[in-house]
Amino acid sequence: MIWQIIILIVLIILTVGAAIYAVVAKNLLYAVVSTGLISLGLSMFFFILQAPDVALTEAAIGVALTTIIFIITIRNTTKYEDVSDKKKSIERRKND
Amino acid sequence: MDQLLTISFYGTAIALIAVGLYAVLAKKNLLKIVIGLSIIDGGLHLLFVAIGYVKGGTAPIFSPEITSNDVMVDPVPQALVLTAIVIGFAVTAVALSLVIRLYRHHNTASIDQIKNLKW
Amino acid sequence: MIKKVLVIALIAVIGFSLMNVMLQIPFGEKRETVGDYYLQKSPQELKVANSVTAIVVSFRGFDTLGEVTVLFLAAMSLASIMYRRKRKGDIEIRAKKPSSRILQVGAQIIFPMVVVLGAYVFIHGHLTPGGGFQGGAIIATASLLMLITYRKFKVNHNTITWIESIAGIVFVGIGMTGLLKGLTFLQNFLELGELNSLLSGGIIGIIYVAVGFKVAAELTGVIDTVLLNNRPDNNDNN
Amino acid sequence: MVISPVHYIALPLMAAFLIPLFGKINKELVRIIPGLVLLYLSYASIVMMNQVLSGSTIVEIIGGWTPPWGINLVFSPFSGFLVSMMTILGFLIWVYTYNFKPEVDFSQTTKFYTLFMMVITGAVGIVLTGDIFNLFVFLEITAISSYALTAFYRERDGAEASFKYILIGSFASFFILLAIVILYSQVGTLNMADIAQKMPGVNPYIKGVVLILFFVGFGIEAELFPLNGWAPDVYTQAPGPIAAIFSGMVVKAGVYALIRVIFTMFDVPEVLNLLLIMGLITMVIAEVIAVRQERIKRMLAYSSIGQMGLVVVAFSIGTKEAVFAAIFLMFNHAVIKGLLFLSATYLVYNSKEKKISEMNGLGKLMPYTSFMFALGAIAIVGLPPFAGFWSKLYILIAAADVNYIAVIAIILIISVIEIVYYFRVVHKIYFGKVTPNIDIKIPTLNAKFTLLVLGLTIVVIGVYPDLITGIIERAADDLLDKQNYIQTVLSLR
Repeated sequence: MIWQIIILIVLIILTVGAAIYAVVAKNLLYAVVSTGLISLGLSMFFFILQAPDVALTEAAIGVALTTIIFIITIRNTTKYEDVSDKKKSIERRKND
Repeated sequence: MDQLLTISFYGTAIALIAVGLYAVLAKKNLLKIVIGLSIIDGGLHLLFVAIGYVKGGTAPIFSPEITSNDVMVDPVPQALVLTAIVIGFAVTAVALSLVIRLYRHHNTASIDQIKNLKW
Repeated sequence: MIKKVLVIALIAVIGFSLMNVMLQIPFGEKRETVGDYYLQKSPQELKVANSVTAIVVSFRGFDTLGEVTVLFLAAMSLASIMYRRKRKGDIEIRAKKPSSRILQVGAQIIFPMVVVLGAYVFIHGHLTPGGGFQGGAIIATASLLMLITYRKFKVNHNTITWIESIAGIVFVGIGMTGLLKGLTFLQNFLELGELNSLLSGGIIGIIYVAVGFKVAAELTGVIDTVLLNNRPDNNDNN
Repeated sequence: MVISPVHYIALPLMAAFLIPLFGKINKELVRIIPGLVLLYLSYASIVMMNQVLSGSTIVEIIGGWTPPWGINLVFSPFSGFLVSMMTILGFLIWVYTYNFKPEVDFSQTTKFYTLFMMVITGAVGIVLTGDIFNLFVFLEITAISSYALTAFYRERDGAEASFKYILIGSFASFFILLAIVILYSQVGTLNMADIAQKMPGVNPYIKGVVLILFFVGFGIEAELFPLNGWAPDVYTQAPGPIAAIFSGMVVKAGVYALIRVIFTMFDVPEVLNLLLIMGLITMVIAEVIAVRQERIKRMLAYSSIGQMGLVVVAFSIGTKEAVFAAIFLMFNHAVIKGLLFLSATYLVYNSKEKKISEMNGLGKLMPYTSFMFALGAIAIVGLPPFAGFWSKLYILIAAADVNYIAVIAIILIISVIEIVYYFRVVHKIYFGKVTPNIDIKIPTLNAKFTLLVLGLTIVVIGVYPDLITGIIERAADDLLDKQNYIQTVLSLR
């Protein structure tokens, strides 16, 4: 029983934490990977709630395909949320 | 204990919806907005499955060992969520293709700078 | 800054009222729903072990037809939105750099295994968790692996179109066959077989296999369309 | 094969899956097949409408599972009327689009015609289905096709409008999905008739929340204020015929869903007051904004929103006469706004900005198209003897019956505003000075045919409104008779 509660709490922290990080992260690539983590957490939630079908779908579509499409989009656009971040990053690279 | 479980499942779902809403309403980056939409979607799906859960129930799959349906969770929300997940993916994919096209056209992904139309 | 505070306040109000509503719905309680009927009928009348599959394909099969259409439309919309005229000197490149030898060998080994896994998932959709959507998604992941590993790997669009169309027609055609036989749309007209055996459930198995192929083709098409468009275009500002 | 409501969904889907294959045989087939499908469906509508008007509602069960367990399609006088209107209008618009932009590539043409057909299928599905989650699925079919069609032209800002649409449309689907979740936990069923039957037992607090969620969700699709921010841009950026489809079908389907939910599923008459207020605000704001518009399509879009506000106002009065007038207006609006969008599209065919000032003096250069536009403009503001007059008159009579004096006053003021901005355009077309070296495009023959049919409909209905009022009366009766709906669907059990 106690283990179940601990697992549940860890899952909640993982999912909600990943969601918050996905929103605040400056680098969109991190944000997207974090979105994939949410799906992973959700998939485990579905498993706990006795919904293996949904868990499998979320794992296949949410974790794999959505993340991949996001990553491809980022590759075709930009990985910085703000233009200013991009400039900073270029400057940093120059200084190194 | 029951209260705790209620809060933990419903609460997680609502927390996800709230975080996603924040991303959609407050963020300027198109990709962040799409991420927000998919987070809200996830929260809604969790809410849906949680409503179908029955305490002590098993997954709604019959096997030679499990033949009676007394202790099964409600399968309908699960079937509906399957549909909803696929639809959510389709919408996300279309939204992302629009992001790519907007980026090509305007060379930016921030809605502050994409303002040919009124927002 | 003020906007952010306002947004947070709004979200707090929404979240609080939503929680308030949800607390009125007890968690984990047994309710009287149509689900009970489905749970009763799916092993007895449909001979399908997985009730979720029974609902997705038979009881609410019309939704699934709609869902497959949504994916089909999404693939088509994506291609329409990302469309650009072919020009001279266009090279179809998906991966920017050639991948390492290890990845190439690994992909060759893993690819058939993942495809078989996907096929297994949708063939056994009426017995175990999983089904057409999950299996199709798994196969699409396998083709993605090939696409990013091999620079020259090409998805044959002709094949995709054929698979997609035929699978779609099988789905609608089975539905129409029911109608032509004097039953209703999507009604079962085959032998039902034994519960928990592979050939059970009548049309459910066939439909789920068709859905599996269709979803795999569509998702592969989606990924391929998005991947292909990495040609930088500064002169395409029309 | 016996004609059944399933054909409305199954045949377009089959055609959509087949079109890529047919494209390999003959490139012309991808354009012809959607038209053939729509032609057959128009024929089926007429046959089934006759059947329904002489007999009783057709309820088609799917998968062999009777309601409330399976999904069912309901072809009642009300839904049947809307479906017939949509399919016939869809066929006419297909005729119009046939040679619309011949320079578009083959692969894009294929997609355009498939998406075109699927938008109509989705809207028809929303109207036909008797299951709330199925309605959601059809809503998504309509929405995704609309997103793609809005962004169809690369040279316009379609992508931006489409992204806006996707953002607001996603919110609509979130609200509807959430409402379905909560509702399912209370009634344990998804069939609309069964929900309506079980509704009195639901906790009133939750009932209110669900109703508001549905209201917001479908309100977005029905372009109610303040949820209509997407509409003007989408109408402006989408290809012309598609704008006609949006105003003639997609929005009508949204209104239908809203009305079906409020009138059939819920037993909360108080919500009609809310609906009335929202409708009035929508109408006033949209029409006032329309006056200031410089782009023709944007003006028509705001006018469309205003007219939908009027439809909602008429529905929310709630009496039989008012519902009758509302359905009549829905029909008139679909036809007239279709005519306006389709003729305006050719009037500003080659212009990039689509400004009203660019239409100056076209009355001499394009007499046919200009005449059709003027006809539509006169009809939509409600001048006799055209179709728009009757629906507006019936709404006013219905409002007078229940002593809604303020509503009557507002509608009359709005009509004056409409006259102002429509006649400004007509004046410019006929008496404006022609812009030098204007590049005009004379409509193709098939486009002229569509305009002629729509124009004739307006005139004929205007002179003999009795041709259609009988059917609409049946439709209004059907919508208000909730018990009959529940019984017809659930008696199959």
